[in-house]
Amino acid sequence: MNVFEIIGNIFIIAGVIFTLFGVAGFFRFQNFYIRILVSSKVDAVGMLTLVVGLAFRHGISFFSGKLMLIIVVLLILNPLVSHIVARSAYLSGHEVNDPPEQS
Amino acid sequence: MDLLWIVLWIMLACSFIYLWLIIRGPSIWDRLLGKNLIATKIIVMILIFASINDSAFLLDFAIIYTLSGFIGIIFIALFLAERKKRRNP
Amino acid sequence: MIYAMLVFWILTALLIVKERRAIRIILYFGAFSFITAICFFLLGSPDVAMAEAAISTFATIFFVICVEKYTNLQIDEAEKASDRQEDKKPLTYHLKKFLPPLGFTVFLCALFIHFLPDNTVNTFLKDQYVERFAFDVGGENAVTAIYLGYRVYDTLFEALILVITVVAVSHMSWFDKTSVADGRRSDIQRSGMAVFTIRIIAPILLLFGVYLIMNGHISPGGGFQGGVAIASFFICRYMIYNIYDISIDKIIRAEKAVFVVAALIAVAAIFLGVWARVPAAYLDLYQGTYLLIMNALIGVKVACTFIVLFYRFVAIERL
Amino acid sequence: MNFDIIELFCIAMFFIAFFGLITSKSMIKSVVFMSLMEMAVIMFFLSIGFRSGLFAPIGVNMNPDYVADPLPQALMITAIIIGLSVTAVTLTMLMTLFRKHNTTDWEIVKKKSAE
Amino acid sequence: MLTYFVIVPVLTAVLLYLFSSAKSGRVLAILIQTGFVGAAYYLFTLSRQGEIITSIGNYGGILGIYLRADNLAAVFVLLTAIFFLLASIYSFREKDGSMFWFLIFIWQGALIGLFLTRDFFNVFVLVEVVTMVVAVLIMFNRDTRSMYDGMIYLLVNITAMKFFLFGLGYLYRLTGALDMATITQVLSEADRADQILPYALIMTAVALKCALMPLFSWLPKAHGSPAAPPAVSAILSGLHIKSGVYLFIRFQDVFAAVAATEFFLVMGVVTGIIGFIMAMSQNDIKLILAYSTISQVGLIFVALNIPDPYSYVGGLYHVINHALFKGCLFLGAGVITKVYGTRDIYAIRGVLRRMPWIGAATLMAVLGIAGAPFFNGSISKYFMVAGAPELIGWVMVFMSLGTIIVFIKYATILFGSAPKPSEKEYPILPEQQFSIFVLGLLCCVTGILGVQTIQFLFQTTVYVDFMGYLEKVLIFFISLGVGYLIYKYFVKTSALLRRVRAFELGFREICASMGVFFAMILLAVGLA
Repeated sequence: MNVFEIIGNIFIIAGVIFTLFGVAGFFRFQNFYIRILVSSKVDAVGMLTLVVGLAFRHGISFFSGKLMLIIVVLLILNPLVSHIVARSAYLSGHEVNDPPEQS
Repeated sequence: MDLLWIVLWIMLACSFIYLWLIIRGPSIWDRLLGKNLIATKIIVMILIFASINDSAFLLDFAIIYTLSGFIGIIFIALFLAERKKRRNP
Repeated sequence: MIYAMLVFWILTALLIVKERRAIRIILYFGAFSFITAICFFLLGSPDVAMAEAAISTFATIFFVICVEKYTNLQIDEAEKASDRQEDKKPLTYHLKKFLPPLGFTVFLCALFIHFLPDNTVNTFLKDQYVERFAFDVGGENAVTAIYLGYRVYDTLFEALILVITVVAVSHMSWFDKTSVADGRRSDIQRSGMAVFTIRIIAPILLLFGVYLIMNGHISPGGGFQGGVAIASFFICRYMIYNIYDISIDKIIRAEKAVFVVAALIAVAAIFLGVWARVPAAYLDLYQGTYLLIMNALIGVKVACTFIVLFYRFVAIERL
Repeated sequence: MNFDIIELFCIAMFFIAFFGLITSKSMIKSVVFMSLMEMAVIMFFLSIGFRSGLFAPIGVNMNPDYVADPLPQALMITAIIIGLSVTAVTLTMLMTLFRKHNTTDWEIVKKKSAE
Repeated sequence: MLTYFVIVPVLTAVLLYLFSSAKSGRVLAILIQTGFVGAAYYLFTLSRQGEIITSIGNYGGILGIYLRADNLAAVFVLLTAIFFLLASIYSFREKDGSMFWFLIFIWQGALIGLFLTRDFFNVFVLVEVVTMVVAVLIMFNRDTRSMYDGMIYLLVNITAMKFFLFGLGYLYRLTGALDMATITQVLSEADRADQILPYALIMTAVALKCALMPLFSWLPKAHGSPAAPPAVSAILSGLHIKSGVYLFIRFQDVFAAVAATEFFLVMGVVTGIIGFIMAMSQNDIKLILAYSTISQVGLIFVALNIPDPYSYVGGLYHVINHALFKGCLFLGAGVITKVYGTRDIYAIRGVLRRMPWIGAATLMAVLGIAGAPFFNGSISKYFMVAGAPELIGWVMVFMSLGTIIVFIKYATILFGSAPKPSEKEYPILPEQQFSIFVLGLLCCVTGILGVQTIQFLFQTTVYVDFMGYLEKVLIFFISLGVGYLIYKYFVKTSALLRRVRAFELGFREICASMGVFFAMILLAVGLA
């Protein structure tokens, strides 16, 4: 087991912990806006860390290059999705404080 | 190898938990959020799977999955933003 | 792994059965497609999984436009009211309603399982394909080799179905105009952040589609998947500019022309059995060129089809 | 009996979809269930001869014992494309019918069409 | 060589859509159709010397797709070519031209592909193509009713093809092949228990294509859809339904070990009887013809499932005859409804006087379908009954009695005094008269030269026993009399029939009946 792999494993474990925090956040909060903040932000971080860990495990190779591309795409798209969902909820009149509308 | 398999199963468990978010709701946005979260979990699972098999071409699938899945969700969310206006114009 | 995923799969389907509200059904359907794609992937078929992942986006978008534009508009309130009424009714009412079809289905299922054949899998054709495709058709992807080489006849009809679909979708709809290139903007309010980010993503998508097409014969992917990815680029384009400036008429004609060219090339290269007459020294070159050209043509064709379908549906949304 | 578990899942899905088809009133639901039925069949095709540890049929000089069957995959790409075309055409018809009858309920549409 | 019979129409279709104006396009279309008849005839003469097999790509083994033209396939191709030529002549001035020709040519190509192919998955793909094309053609004029009909047609057929695909999966797992000849060979050595499930699944789909009994309800909707172009209804009823019969014949051969002939014989009888009862009850002339198609398909199924060469040939000949007279009737009905502006059978009178040519052709077709002596129906019915056991023979006579009643009802539109022509007279186009009259004449010719035609088409020498034929003539006249009495005192006044008329299954019920049929066939084969 070389250094890269150890670093990778540490990253992966960190990512898993972040992801689990995201799950906890989803249980902890009931309001949609808080939930989207907690879940998706923590989730995005956890996911990125995990992928970085995977890239470390493989060292410098074609595989890692492709993983980098995926990291870029995820980095751009994942927050965007959260943003769009929250925005469209807000625009269509999902009240910030009230109990959520049934639909 | 063992670590990756454990992570794989944890991710699977997470996606099952998020299925609960999709089921319970209560609003449609929660469901969209749940769909998004499941998608991310599945992408991680694909990546880990590709890493276990050490085959780079499986990553192509992850890329197209990410791109098209997220674009679909974004389009739906953009589209649903107009609901209120459409209902009472 | 695959079994856990399949449990997930069945659960989503049961959700769809249970649900009454149309828009939720569509969301569940989206999740269902995601899970289907990963199951395909785990079954060792990345090509099919890619096709499913790329296509499910389009399917979900079509469904959402259809549902949001129509079923929600007037019936939503009535639907809610009837939902509430249904919920109030006693359990026996629901049982009476659902027990006969459920019993019938279970009966059929039991019959099916009773007569399940218990033969071993016959791998006669598989062995031959896996051993010979590299010589007969070339490339490294056996799936591409089969659908562009051995069974290109089927693929032509599949492309033909797409042609018919385009014609049908533009003919069947009450909304007659085939061309919506009037430069009007959609009502959807744009978000600056979304526009900015999608601008970064869109070229990646386009590039990736081209990559899938070009590498179709040596890695998973190919004409269909790449074509759909390129068409997704146009979804991005639509989300950035919110504008209908694509001349659908021209795309329809281009699609048909591409189909003709692809059919002629297939006839010339495969139906006449040319590959058997090509000198061995040039066989690799010939096969590589053929696969590349066919993948590209099919990619363009599929992309055209999906662009037309997407713009048709979005144009309906605008009405 | 010599069947595998994936096959049972596919059969279950097939009949869930069948149940949906014979009970759902809404046209949209019918279209969705047709899709589910198709997915069940596609899954079944891909599971033919599958056991864990098989790889995708991509590469040179492969041993048939270690790769998945390429033929069903090639066929199923066709089936998926056909499925989407059918969905698109059906949804277009559905919207046109909705415009005429203002409903997507099978019974009401049938009654109104007969007039 | 055979691939060109499929590729040429398809490419023609797309090129016509791309490059032509409406006028030159239709002239070109007719020319190509004419040439195609010649090519089909050439293929037929070739196939008389032996089976023609084309391997696509020459890949060796069963790796590629094979097309084959044996005698049966060649006859069907010839029939398709002739039929499409006449239908094209009929709809020479169809509006929305380029679109119409595009769909018609694709339909033709796909149907011929269906007749020629030897590959199971190819069958699936082609059936999907055909289904899509037909759905669009049914809805060609986009009115409300035909929209619903087309949607039902599309959804039901696609759902049935899911059953087919599932069965194909089991078949592939069992045999490891998709080629019909290879599968036949493997299945003849395989365990019978393994074949039951694929057989049941595939036959459910095929039976739906042929509109056997519990699965018939989509057919009148599709074939009798009021606004569909008459040529489309004619091709659907005359030819398209035969693609199902053709597949049935093929698949019965493939699954020789489990083929449930008795089951299909019984289903054929039930279909025939219910079909003519439904047809009797209708008042819409297109719907009468559509339901009568169901009863005729039932008759054909009975004949094909009797293990006797005479009945088999009679059934095949009836397939062709049915194409001829049903095509003639549907095309005629198209003109008649246009001229009279109504589809109500009691409102139309005096067609013979108003449109002598079309009236005469319709009369010939009616005589043909009723089995009058010297018309084609009588020959095929004679052979069907000649090979059948006593009991089934009488059942068939009963079924043709039903047909006679239905067509007595239909023939009433021919006689009587024509109403005064209204101001906006619909012009009776000469090309429409021509194609209808040719079809009517063919009914007569294939009747008089029946034995020779059978020999020419199927290379089977058959003999008509003079006394037996005379007996059939006698039976015909007796049933004509009985039929007239029943028509006069029962059909016209019955309240029961009025209730039958309103009977119509929705989509969910059709799906459920698909399940019922599946269970029935599974039990019939499994318990045998």
